[in-house]
Amino acid sequence: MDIRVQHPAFDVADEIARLHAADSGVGALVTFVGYVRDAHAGVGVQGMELEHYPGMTEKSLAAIVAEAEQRWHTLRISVIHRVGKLFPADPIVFVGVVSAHRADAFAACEFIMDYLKTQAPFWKKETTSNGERWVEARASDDEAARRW
Amino acid sequence: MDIRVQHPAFDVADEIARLHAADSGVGALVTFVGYVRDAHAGVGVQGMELEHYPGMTEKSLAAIVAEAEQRWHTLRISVIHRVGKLFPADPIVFVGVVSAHRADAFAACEFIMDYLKTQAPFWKKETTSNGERWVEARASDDEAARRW
Amino acid sequence: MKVLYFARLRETFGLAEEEISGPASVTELLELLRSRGGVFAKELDAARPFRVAVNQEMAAMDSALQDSDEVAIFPPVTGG
Amino acid sequence: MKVLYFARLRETFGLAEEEISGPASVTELLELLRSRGGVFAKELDAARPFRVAVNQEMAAMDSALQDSDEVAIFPPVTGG
Repeated sequence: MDIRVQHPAFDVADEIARLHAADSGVGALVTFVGYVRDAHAGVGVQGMELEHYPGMTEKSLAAIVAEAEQRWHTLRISVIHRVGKLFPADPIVFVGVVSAHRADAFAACEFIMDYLKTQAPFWKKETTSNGERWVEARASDDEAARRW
Repeated sequence: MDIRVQHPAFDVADEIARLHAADSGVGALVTFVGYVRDAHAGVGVQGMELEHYPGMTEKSLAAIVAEAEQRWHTLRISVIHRVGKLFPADPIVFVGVVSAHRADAFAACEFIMDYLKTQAPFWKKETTSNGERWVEARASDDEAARRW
Repeated sequence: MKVLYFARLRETFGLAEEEISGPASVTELLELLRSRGGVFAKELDAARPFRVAVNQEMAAMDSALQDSDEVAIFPPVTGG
Repeated sequence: MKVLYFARLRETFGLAEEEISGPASVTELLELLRSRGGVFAKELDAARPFRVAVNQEMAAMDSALQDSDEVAIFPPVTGG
């Protein structure tokens, strides 16, 4: 597995090439990219600051990926999460999974995102037209994680 | 929606840029890429020829995407399917979905692949170590499509 | 009507396309084709898993046909 | 033990990290912090949705603690 927590942007094409790795046992690739939106709960968002818990964040992501690898037949998994100051339309997170068959890659990728959202220590602080605010955890994310 | 049936390879980075379209209403992108594998049902595969039904194939893909757009809140969807002669590790199909929230993009992308596999008129003929053979439809693909 | 064959059926019949007049339903067209015997009778046996499209849409076996229609007969699809 | 605060709690307490000795469980540590009153009592009220990690793993409120542990207290996570 490849886990990175970093400020710089990632290059999706590079990440896909690294995951596929010219391996002709790969039949399926599923990728997720999350982006900063320009509005949240009806309020305009000018930017956000992503805080994390160095050390625990990486361990938490590795544990989530290890669980996905146990549950599904995957070949390689990458997770990249950005931290620091980001702006609308910036990519925040990349999750990529390659597998022989598509059902494994879809399930593992969505599982990782649902767990990341509820388990991995990241916090978003938005700069909005009403000032700064810490984003509140969403009940729908807890529900999404409980499905698995 | 953007539907293409073509022989040339596609560039995933270009397709993602076109889907995201610098639109800061986009919060989630899910992409699927299917690749030619070098073995199938235990037999080595040297290459494959993808046949389709010109006209019906495009209509069928457009109908599948239209149904996904009805069922989920998506912003843009692209489907590219290659035809003609392909070799192990070549990409065959690209499905990309952008939406505000991730659950919609995951569901729409997986639904499109499951329906494409059972509804869109494409047929694969493999060149294997035992000669040429038409790929048989898989019961697991029918089951996957029936879930939705 | 124009009748198209794809993939394994096209190869087995040695035929990609033909013109046929008269059948008023998919059932009648299939009966006519089966009456040719040989690979037609064998591949289009009701127990075989072929599919039929009329005017480029998947069609049921009892669908009505007109001579202006485009009918296609093919194996279950295997794309993706 | 090293006690770390993140995100809204770090800002509200005006404190990222402190050294505390003595508490033998998360419950005892939280009691000690609440006994300071003010924002500590308010934010760490049992009805508030904060989380606790011990040695960088999510921990239950009755987890045992040693002075060599790293404890972190933070709001529910909101990454992705």
